[in-house]
Amino acid sequence: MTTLSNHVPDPRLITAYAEHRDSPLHRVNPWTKFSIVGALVLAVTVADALVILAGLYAATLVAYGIAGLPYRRLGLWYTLPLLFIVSVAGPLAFLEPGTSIGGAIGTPLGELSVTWEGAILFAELSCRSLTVVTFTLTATMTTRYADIAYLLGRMLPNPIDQVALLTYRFTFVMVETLEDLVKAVLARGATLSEFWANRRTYARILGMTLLTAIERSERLVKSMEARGYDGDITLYGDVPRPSLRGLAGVALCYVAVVGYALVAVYGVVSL
Amino acid sequence: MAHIHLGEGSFPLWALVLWTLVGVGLIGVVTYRVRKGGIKTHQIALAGIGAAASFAIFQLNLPVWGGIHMNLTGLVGILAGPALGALIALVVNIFSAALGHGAVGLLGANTLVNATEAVVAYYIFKTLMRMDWDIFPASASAATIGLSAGAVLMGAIIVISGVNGSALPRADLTIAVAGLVGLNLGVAVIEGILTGFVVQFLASVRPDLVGLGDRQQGEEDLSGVTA
Amino acid sequence: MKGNETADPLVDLHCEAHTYPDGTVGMHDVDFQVYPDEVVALIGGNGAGKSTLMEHLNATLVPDEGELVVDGTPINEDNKSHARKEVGFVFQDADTQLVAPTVLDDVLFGLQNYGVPADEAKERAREALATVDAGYLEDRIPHYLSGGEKRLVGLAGVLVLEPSVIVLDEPLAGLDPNRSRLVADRIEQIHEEGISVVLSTHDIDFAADVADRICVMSEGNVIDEGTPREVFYDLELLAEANLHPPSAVRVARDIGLDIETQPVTEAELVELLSEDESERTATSQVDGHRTD
Amino acid sequence: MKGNETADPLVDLHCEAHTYPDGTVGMHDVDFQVYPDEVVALIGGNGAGKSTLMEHLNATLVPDEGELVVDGTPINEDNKSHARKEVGFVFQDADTQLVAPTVLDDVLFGLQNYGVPADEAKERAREALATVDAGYLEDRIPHYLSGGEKRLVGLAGVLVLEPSVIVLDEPLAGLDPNRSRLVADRIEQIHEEGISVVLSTHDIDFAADVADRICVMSEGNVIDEGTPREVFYDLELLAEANLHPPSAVRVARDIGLDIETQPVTEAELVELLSEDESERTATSQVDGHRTD
Ligand SMILES: Nc1ncnc2c1ncn2[C@@H]1O[C@H](COP(=O)(O)OP(=O)(O)OP(=O)(O)O)[C@@H](O)[C@H]1O
Ligand SMILES: Nc1ncnc2c1ncn2[C@@H]1O[C@H](COP(=O)(O)OP(=O)(O)OP(=O)(O)O)[C@@H](O)[C@H]1O
Ligand SMILES: [Mg+2]
Ligand SMILES: [Mg+2]
Repeated sequence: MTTLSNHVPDPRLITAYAEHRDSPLHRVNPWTKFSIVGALVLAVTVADALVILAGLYAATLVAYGIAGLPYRRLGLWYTLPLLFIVSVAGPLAFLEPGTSIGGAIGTPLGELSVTWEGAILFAELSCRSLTVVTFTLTATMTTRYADIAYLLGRMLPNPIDQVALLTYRFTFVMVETLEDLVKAVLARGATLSEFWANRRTYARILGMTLLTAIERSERLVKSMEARGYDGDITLYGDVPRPSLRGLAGVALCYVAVVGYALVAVYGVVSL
Repeated sequence: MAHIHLGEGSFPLWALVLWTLVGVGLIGVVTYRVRKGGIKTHQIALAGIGAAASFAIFQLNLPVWGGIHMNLTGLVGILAGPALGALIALVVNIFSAALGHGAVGLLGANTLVNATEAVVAYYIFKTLMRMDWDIFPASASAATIGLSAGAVLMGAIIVISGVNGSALPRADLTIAVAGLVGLNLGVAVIEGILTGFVVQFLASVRPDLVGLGDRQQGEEDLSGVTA
Repeated sequence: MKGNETADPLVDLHCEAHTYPDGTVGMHDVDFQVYPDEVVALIGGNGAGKSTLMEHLNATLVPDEGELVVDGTPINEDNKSHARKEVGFVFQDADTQLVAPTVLDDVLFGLQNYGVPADEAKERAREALATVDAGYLEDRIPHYLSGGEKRLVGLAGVLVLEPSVIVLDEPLAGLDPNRSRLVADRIEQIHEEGISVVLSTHDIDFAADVADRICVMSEGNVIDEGTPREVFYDLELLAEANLHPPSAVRVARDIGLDIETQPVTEAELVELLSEDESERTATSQVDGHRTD
Repeated sequence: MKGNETADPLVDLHCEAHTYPDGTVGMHDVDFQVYPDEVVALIGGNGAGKSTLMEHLNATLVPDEGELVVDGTPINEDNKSHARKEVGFVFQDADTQLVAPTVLDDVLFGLQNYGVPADEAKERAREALATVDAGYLEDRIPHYLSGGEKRLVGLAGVLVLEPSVIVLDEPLAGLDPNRSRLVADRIEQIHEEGISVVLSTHDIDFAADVADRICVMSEGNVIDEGTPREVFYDLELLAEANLHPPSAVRVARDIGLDIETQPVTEAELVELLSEDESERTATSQVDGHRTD
């Protein structure tokens, strides 16, 4: 459906890749994959050399490819994360103290130009963000729906796990409700291409979406209580512990990140 | 969440740890309060589906400035109340991060910002309605103020943390961040107005939902909706 | 077969009125019983109160004034769970009924709420899925099921709790003929296992086919009840409830079939007409003025 | 009456395939035309692709590869509004279709989108509501209407745009017999006013009753089409599509009625059997061995 954004991953597509495809990454234990997300977050936070960051980013891109996932879509999905980087790092590229690259732009505030340091900072922040974005998507697109639900149920405290499980289940239903609403107004000649002129139509679509959600939750309460719900959805499904090899891999990642941080970044340990 | 999320790796390690702790603290308090009140099925159902709706709305591209996406956090706060609003903010952030939007490491910071938006919007809305404001200005202002509070908080978080790897002095960083916050305030106004229209619409089709019906008074109700 | 009305009722509802929060009176002055081993069909126009009545049977809704007795136990705030256990409910909206991430988890949902140990629960859940021929769905995500499959899983999730009564709101809504047949067959099977069934439907032919007893609702009230034959040949009553008789009854009436064995289901009509037909064929051969 | 197939089609869809975002192929290799002045019914099991096909007719969905021509104009990104104006669409789920605070506003919605001046728009909206006998609902909140009323308002909201084709997805879903009759009557009336109608339904008897042409879908494909008589007496075809024949056909077949005028609707069956019956009565009076 064209009206839903191309720039935000459709959960249905994500799940479809996880359920219907196969690749070496699909076979990696989910706990392992999500532990590696953690290691990557730590790595991009502590690493301060562009080469290292770019290397990490390149590695996640390769993993994404090995999982058989579509690069073209990844490009579209980068739009929003990149926007966030630009909005924070964009100004810094100019303001960062250092030698300027090429000519300066005259502005009422004085001369502005991108500095080498600013450009490098920009590149670093981009690599940081996109490394984790790429690998998180790789992980969610190669982990089965039920396994993700199980991880959510295990990692979050009650009642947040309950909320998260219901959200996961009903996201699909709500996306379809929204899509139906959009279809219905388009079928009667509404144009959604301009926001301000169509603000009321937007308000109605969004209002109906929330209303549907609220009414659905009223029905959901009935159906859960009819089966004796007492505030606890426990999942009997099971995601096995990672294999020894997986564990070793994860341990190695963390050791590498911490070691690198201690030696190269903070200089706590000198070799 | 109409606006900028903090991207992965923007902050140094100590800031990541700090905001995670603050976020955990906030959610801990909310969880404690919800648990203490006895977890009612209707709260869980509403929060679960409410978060799903907010997440679904995020899939819609709003054609402003070449396209923005919003979760309508202020609206969710007004409808679901402060406690559920905060939980919804957390859950939506978890799912967003899983889709590469926002950041895994900065879940704490991003949740803090969004929960603030929901909570502030809720209380302002309550207050303005008590002052007999009309539904549209009340909800539009509440959402705008809530979102602005979030934007300012986010600016503060960035300035306090400092950008990872940047040698820029805090004073200059503040200037850069002020621009960013300003931009976000613009989006807050748009989202606020949209929220106003949505609440107005909801009030016209289901007055009971937005506290206009004869709702129970007195009892401190954690959920905004009489489900 | 007619339910055993001499036995004590499994469910005995007396409801002076049920008023919804917005002031709508959903149902009033209703006395309704479910007896062991019967299939009761509720029919009536949109808004007649069928869903409202059914949701009272397991205390999802409670009367403004009145009483619900399940298996001899009067139900109050504290023992609602007794009603919920004995009276299983399959809602019309299959999508909101499935709450867990996989089919097996969903069937386990109720058992786990009642504290059944994991191993026993899994075994029972698999059995319940097998009962509705849906064992192969075990690992599937509810989102990817078809309407009929969702309905079956919803049914399994209730069956697994071994209720003595199962209530189904519009069990065939949105299903194609084959899936309808499948669900209808499962309902008959459940009945044969000794569980009483209460269902609502707009498909009069289905009601005629499946029910031992028909309750006709109109404006929040049960205006009459009886065997399908009693109800569906009472044209005045049906008109009052904005209903039409089943197609077999219409055909029988329209062709002026005025005979004692009033047909109600298609099968009965066919049997009756076949007798006629063979008779006629015989006759016409004698008469010699027809060539079939 | 059969649509005018010698005329140019109002809608001409050619679709190699339509793939949903998650990779499901909803429909493939379909060529579908709507001619002036006909009622086409799409039948087929759940997931057969009926909704997918219908949503292509007004460019709500577009083929991966293929073409939609409406009234001689090929539709592309820039003139979708032409398709939307000419082909009105009433969605199955009335709840996601009504988006305004009052019924009148909702009917006005489309007109406003096309920039019709307020006074004229109101007049036309009231007319459209009157056409479907729903004038009295004008000031109500759509959200609180009954299912049948919502369906009528949805219909009015599309009729008011004066399309040349109206597409209805499951127009009778969830309606009681009286409301079904009302909606079915409105559909016939719309047809009489010269508007072509395309509808999908699981109610085979309704399809037999209302359609000039039946398209049978299975697995994303139109596997056959023809007059009701052609389709409903082709038992192999129906079995392939997981469908059952209408009840009149079943009864006719089961009683071994092997006659040239194959009945398809209940009315036809009744007529046929009445002839028989009077004949039989006559015969039996002669034979003297029956007392009616
Ligand atoms: N949640 C509710 N709030 C207010 N009124 C309601 C609610 N649910 C039902 N009603 C009203 O109560 C009456 C009975 O509704 P009910 O849903 O029981 O009818 P039904 O026979 O099940 O109809 P249908 O065949 O359309 O499902 C109707 O007038 C309806 O509008
Ligand atoms: N939004 C969607 N995303 C993915 N797959 C879809 C979507 N909508 C439909 N499908 C799939 O496309 C196929 C055709 O579906 P469609 O809704 O057209 O069937 P239908 O004939 O209308 O069925 P029903 O009688 O149940 O309404 C099915 O396999 C369905 O699962
Ligand atoms: Mg009902
Ligand atoms: Mg369909």
